[in-house]
Amino acid sequence: MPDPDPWDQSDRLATSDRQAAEALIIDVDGFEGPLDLLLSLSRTQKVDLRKISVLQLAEQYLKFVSEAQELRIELAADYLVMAAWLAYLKSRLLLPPEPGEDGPSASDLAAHLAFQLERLAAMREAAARLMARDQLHRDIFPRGVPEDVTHRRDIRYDASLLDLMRAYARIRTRDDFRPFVMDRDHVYTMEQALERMRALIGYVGNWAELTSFLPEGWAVNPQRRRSATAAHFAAVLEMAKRGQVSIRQDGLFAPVQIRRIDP
Amino acid sequence: MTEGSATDPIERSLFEAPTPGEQERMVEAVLFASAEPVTLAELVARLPQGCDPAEALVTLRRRFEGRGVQLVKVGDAYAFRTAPDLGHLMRKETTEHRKLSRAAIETLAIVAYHQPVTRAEIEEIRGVAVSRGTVDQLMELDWIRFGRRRMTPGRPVTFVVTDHFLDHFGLETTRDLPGLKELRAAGLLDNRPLPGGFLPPDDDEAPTGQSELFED
Amino acid sequence: MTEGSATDPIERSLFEAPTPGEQERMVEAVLFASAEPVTLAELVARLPQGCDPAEALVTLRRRFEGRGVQLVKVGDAYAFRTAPDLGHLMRKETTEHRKLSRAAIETLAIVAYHQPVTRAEIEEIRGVAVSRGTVDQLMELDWIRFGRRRMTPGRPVTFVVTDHFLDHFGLETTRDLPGLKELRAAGLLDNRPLPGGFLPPDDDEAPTGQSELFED
Repeated sequence: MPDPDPWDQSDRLATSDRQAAEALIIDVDGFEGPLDLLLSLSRTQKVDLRKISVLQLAEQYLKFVSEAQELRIELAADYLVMAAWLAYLKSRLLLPPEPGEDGPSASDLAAHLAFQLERLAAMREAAARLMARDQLHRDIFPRGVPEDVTHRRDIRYDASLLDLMRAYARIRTRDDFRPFVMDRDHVYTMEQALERMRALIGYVGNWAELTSFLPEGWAVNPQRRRSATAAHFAAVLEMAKRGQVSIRQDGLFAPVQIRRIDP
Repeated sequence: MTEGSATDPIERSLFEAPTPGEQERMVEAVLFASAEPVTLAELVARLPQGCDPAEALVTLRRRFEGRGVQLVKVGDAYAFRTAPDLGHLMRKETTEHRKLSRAAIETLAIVAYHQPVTRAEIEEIRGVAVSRGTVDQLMELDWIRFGRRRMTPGRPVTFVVTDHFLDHFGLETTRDLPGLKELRAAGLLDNRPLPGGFLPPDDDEAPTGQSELFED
Repeated sequence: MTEGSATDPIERSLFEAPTPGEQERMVEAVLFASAEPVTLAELVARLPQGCDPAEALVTLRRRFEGRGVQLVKVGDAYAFRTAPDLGHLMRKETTEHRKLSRAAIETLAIVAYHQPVTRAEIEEIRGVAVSRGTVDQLMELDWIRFGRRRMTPGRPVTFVVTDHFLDHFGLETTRDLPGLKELRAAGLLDNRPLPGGFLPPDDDEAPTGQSELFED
């Protein structure tokens, strides 16, 4: 067998690399965010998280992201934000610090990232230990029959903070949504006005001001007055069209007057 | 965890029954945790093979003689019961817990978030009248009390929450109550926010409703 | 019934407290009858005047050592619980266990180990946003609750674990959380902000700042 040429070699390497990357990428949904992904990548370094090479980790991450993009996998924005930050960190780690540069040093930033990873790993482990404990109703059991000895009944009303907060949220959200719903409290519809005017028109032999027909309770509050006035005006226009009333107005903004037309 | 491995009890049962002391522990735990009196047959079925729960019941019964709790036979089943002479201590156990009515919990929430607050303000926020019974109930529970009178016409009384309220709900002050935004973030609000945002919890203004739509 | 009349215990309490043995019986009866942990204050209130439930608890706890049922401490409260090694006998009583998501388990652990902790801190530790459903679920289970507000800008609410959480996981206090000391000694419970304050996951301005970096 001839020596494999460098192309072939690199191709083979690339294939196995890509397989590894694909394995990760297929799993991308399984990662809970960039930190989780970084933690998984760091596992491949097989070292204490405190001694991890952040530079190497940054490279692995950037490679992962670029491969994901090659495979046209949509990565969530926070993965890209992390990629950008790691690219920045990488450049800072590789370049000598500029004299007089402000802000944290690259090694501070790298140390913080290592800390974050270590903390996340520690919390994972703590969570696992917590869940491995004996749990109530699974490994440990309370009294099966809390005793009911006497017949005295003492009714105690109970509510939790959660109930309280939900109740408050319910009330306040109801307010939020008010504008979406027609608020019928202050709205007088034309149908209502028409029905009302039909009953009243029999009594209107002489010219009478429309506003005097407003129902009780609708003449004072400006909001209600406007709604009722508009409804009644529309109603009498309708009645005029049917030849039931005459309408007149002496001038602009003068009171609108109506009169019954006798058949 | 004292169990070395899950197979431990099973393996052991293949060779020998647990010691009498061990059997007694088992019967004790089963009777304690069971919601119903347990029959001998049930005990036999529950305990590892080779156990003799009848014997364990005898020693257990003796062990609890004169104690605050006794092992009694109910029909052909067994159960732990409070010693009859201590029945008076159990009175509290019979309290019946009932959920507060929706009106009451809403009223209480408004007092907590808006205190000091007048009845009219509560009604404005809830959008319905507050019944006397509701206020009375909350006062009786010692969760709300009268605050200072409001210095407005009519000098209406206000309501505030009591220390007992704070105690019951595990709050140090009402300022620790989460705001709407936080409630929403915790998933306690089902509704989606309006595009225009929502009222902050400490916005004391009454809902303006649609007035703006009609105002000139 | 050993007591002749109902006034007996009251009369007696006027003169002398019940004997220690009697007190122990009473505490035993009260704790046995309750499925929920009973606080020391509640025991004091329920027992006749002059009783010292604290002392009775000590002897009672010792008495049940190694038995099938044990006296455990949960926060400030006490309860009888079956011995952990006998859980397999009771499995029949087990109610359906809701499987918690990984996010919920991790969030719970973070609240327990870092409490009081804000949402932003949880998110910083996990590196992802905390979904509302997660917090809601943990609150529904009554494992976490709102704590005091943090006295920092924005006064964010904090989360803490409940006594019910302690009860569920068989912990006397949060100090008994497994590995807590080691984690603290290792500095892993510190809230260490990113040097320079550039924080990718929850910096709101990150998207705009980021696009510039991409442009390079």
